[in-house]
Amino acid sequence: VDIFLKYQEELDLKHEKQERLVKLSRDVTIQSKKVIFQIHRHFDEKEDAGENKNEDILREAQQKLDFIRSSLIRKITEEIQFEDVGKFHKSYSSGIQEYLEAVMFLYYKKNGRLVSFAEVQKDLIYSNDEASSSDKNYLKFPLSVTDYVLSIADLTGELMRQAVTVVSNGNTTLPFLILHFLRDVQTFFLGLKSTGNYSCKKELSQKLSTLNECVTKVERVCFHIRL
Amino acid sequence: VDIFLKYQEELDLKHEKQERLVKLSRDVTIQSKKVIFQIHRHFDEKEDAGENKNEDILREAQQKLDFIRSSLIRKITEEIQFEDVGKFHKSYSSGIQEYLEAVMFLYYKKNGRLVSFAEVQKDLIYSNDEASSSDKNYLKFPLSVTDYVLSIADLTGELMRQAVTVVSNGNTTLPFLILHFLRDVQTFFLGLKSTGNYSCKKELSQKLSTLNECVTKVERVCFHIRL
Amino acid sequence: SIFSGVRDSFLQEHQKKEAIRSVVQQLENTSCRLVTHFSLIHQTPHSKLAELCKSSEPLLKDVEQQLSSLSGIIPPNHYYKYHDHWKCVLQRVSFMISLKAFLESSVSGKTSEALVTRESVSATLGGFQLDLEDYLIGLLMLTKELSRLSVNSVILGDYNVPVQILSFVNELSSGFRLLNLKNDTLRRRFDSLKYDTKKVEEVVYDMKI
Amino acid sequence: SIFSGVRDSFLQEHQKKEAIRSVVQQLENTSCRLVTHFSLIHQTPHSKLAELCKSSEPLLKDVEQQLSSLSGIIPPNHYYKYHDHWKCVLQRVSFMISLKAFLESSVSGKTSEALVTRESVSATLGGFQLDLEDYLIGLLMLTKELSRLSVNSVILGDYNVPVQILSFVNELSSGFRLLNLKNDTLRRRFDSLKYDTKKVEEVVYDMKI
Amino acid sequence: SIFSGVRDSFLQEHQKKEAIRSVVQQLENTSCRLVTHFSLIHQTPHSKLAELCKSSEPLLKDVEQQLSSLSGIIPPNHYYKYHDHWKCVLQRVSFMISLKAFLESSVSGKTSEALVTRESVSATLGGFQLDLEDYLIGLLMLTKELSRLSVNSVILGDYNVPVQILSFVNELSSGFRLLNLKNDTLRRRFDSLKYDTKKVEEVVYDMKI
Amino acid sequence: SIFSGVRDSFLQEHQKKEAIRSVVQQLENTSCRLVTHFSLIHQTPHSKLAELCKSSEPLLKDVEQQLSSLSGIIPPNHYYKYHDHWKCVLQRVSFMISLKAFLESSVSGKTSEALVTRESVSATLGGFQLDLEDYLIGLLMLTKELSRLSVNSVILGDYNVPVQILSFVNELSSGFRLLNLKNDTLRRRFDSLKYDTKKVEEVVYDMKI
Repeated sequence: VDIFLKYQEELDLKHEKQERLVKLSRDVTIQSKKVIFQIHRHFDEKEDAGENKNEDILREAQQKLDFIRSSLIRKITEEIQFEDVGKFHKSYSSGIQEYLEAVMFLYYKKNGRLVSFAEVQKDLIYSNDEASSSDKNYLKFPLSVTDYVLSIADLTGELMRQAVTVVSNGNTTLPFLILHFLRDVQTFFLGLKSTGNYSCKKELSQKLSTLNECVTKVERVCFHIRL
Repeated sequence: VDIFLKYQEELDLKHEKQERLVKLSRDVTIQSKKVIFQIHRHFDEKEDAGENKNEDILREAQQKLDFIRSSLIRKITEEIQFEDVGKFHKSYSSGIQEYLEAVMFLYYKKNGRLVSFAEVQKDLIYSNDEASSSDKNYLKFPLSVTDYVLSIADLTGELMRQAVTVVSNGNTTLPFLILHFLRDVQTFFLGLKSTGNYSCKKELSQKLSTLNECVTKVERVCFHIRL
Repeated sequence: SIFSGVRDSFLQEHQKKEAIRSVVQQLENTSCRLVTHFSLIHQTPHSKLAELCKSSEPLLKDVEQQLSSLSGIIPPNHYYKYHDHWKCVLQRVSFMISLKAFLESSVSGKTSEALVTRESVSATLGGFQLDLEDYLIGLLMLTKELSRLSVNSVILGDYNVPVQILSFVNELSSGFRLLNLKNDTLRRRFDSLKYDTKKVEEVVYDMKI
Repeated sequence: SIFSGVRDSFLQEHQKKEAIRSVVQQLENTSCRLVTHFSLIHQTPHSKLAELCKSSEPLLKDVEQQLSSLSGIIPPNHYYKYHDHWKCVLQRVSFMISLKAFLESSVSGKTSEALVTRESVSATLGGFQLDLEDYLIGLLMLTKELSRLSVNSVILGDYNVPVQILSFVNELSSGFRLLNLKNDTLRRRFDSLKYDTKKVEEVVYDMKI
Repeated sequence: SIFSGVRDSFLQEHQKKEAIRSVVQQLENTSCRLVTHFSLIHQTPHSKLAELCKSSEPLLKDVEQQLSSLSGIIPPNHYYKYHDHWKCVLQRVSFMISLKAFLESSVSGKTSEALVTRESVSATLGGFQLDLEDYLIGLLMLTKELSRLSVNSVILGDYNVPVQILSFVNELSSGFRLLNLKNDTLRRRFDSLKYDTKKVEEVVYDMKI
Repeated sequence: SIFSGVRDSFLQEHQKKEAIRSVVQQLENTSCRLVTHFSLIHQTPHSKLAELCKSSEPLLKDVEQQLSSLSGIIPPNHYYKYHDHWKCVLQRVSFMISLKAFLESSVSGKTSEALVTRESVSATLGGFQLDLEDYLIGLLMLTKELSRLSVNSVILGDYNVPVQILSFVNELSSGFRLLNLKNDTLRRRFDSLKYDTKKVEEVVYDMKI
């Protein structure tokens, strides 16, 4: 029976770590959603609201994302640094996806294109200030390609909402840009499907069908502009 | 639009009547369940607990059933006396089934056999003391054969429980009688099934499978007695 | 024995249901033909609508006859025991009859006759009993069809029809708002009435501009 | 037009399905009567089992005839198109035939004939095609029934039957374990075979004690 | 023993299913590439549609070849036993072929060729058997795509296409209404045809205004 | 482009999963053979159990080899990324190894070796990582099997075995009670441990009488 005491300890440690990660992940989700709403508010303004004000809002959003990264996600990274990749993935992936969506949304707003996987991953490498681990002077969050891809699908929902909003403010250019971008994403997802039995088949299929709906909605918007 | 005022009244009256019937039906269910528990308590006693005490309990159960009949079910009958049969059936059928189960259980306990449909229906005819309806001097609750049959299936569950209880009190005769009865019911249900696409197919199928389980359980009880 | 009597009741019940099912299937075929017939309204100019309505009457006669067979099977006061069997088809037929009434009033200009009453539908059905909720659901199916008709009337150049539809749909809406609906089928369909009304309003608004 | 041809196909298809459904319903009634008939084994002493089996044969003749009508309706090559219609009833009938074989071997003592083959079941069905999985599911239904019979044999005082059943069920178990079952219906039912076996073992165990 | 024979059957069955699955997976990849290819119609001006159709033909050749491999695996008479494996992908491919036919007729102006027949689809598939319902579901997928195309044609400035689409969709609608659909997949998809038609009507309406 | 890099990652991932699936399928076949092998314990007298255990070792060697292939595919520190693929089969193999250990201790009388540790199971698997929960589930499968063995040992006349089993199962129960289980698979299986224990107690009680 003694051996079960060891098992007890191992199970308890795992459950506790899961619990902490789930909590951190939830915080990441909440904070990231706030950033997304903030950017949306920005689009609610008239296009000519003044460059300065817009820049302020974007800068603020960027600061919040920096904070999420340097505090919450860093804590997650520390929790899992000595763990097998994937062991706790389920506990934190929903938060990470929301974070990625916010990053992508802001980046699109600033640069009009998609942020690359490498760029997002680069931001999630931390210098390690703990003396103990002298052999490795940095900490790296193990970003999953699947999370990155699923976040792209979520991003399209935000952009669709944006297209609908700006048109009622008289902006008739942006919806066409967004439509173009969404179609690229659509083609990419269709391409993924035809490379075969890709991972996370079911999730991707769901996302693809909501993506198709988003495209259709933006098409309606563009149709009414054109008429 | 005036015509909709009439529709409004008709709908409201129907909903209110449904509401009253559902409440009455619930009361019937609760009271009937109490009767069933009471009879069960009776079986919990040792077989030699004394004729008198047993008779008291059965008499009390009978009185309670009489009360349900003369008050609650009578009220239901009055509610639906001028209505189409079936219009409100869904609202009160669960209560009636529970009542029938209690009647059958008590009757089985007293006479060792199943009470007939005609006997139960006979008890649900009331003298009409309202002067207005001079052409019809009685009120009849429209008992449905389906409700009667479904209640038989429920009865087998009570008898199974009884078989398990009495054996632990040393009664080794009753389980065999009950087994015999349950098998008759089982044959009857199987026969119903083979008469073709009978009504309430799904409900009966469910009841039949729990009935089969009851039979199997009583068989186990008899098996252990025999060994 | 006790059991054999019950078994006989079940057998009779079974036979009655089979008879009902058979008539209802015929009804469904006829109602299908009615729907096909009236689906032409979206391509028919206003001047020919009267003819379209007229030529639907033989089908309605068939419905009447089939319902009369049905009445012969149902025992007195047992309408609701078997209601589930014909509920759907009756809603659809009621929808068709109220559509016909609307179209005829649109042609004749007698707007007071646009909304057919439940009694009147039941009369067209040869007096077959029509549950209030089934009649109301038929009306909600009608508003959905009319919202589509308002669009197609414009395509056909009949600019008066959408205005008639809007007035009719508004009247129905105020009627339905009087009812205390529970959370059931009727309620859900009523919610889509709001959407249909909005659509018609947009069409009339677009025409004004 | 294209669609009038399609319509004809649909009508024919519909009629074929109705014809199949009608025969299958008769089959279901007969199979129900078979099940009712064999449900008596739990109350029948061993000495009367031969008679019980014998008297089931007219019903099996009915099954054969009904399957022959069915064969007349199914176009060649379309067995699997409509398979779902008769799958269940055929599994049950196959179960009944294998139960009969087991009982007869139990009476005669010829244990080598306890397990009936698929070919033999199909022959009893007048040569009607029997899918391998349906036959196997029939066998798994049999083990469930036999586990119950092992209990009731003891009640009837037939102490030899549970031992025969245990040996038969063990044979079946090792047979099924040879198959590499996927996660499907068959697999799930096979899991209940383990449970049935355990129950028979406990009966034999209780008798030993 | 009986079971070693059963085991062999199971192994063969398993291998056959694996072989089918493997070919069907290739088919799915090709059909996915077809869908991706034709998803470009929403961004392609009318003048370039002929080219887009032309360049899809190598992919259709691949489909034909893969279906020919599939035919080699399915034993005669067992089409419907494994039908569920390729049903979906065949519906999608049939949809693609009927989309191509519509687009080509739109370019050439031969409206009589807009609707491709089942025989013609089957011929494009190298004669592979195509179930009637699968062909029809393919057509219903087409109307959904066309309702979207009617919107995008306006964006591209091709104002004639929505009118062609409306006429085609109306033709299909009347065709489908001829069929007496039961409450199954086809029926549910048919309901969405009504919705698609409505959308195309609104597009044509918006253009009129 | 941004997208093409992602697509390559997905393709590689896909290939890795296919490779894993293929090895896991082999593992499943071997584990199936192991289960069939050890299912004989219920019919094998105690004197022959040592032999039965011995002759299972070539199969365990196969498992070891297949797991070694598996290790070659999984990148370092990515065990849990693909854990779902082999979880089930590993639980079953772990169950088999702990069953073997129990049987050997029962034969040799060294009760201290009845319960094999996780490290020891992992060693038998050639050092392949074994998740704690999978090991524990394997133990719960073992207690279920042993409760059945206790019945069959009595049938075989091995009256000592049930006593050994009871002592072992009691030890396991107190062990499991130490764990703080969440409402998951482990918890549900642990609930059935109580039932198994009761069954063994009844057997031992019956023997005492």
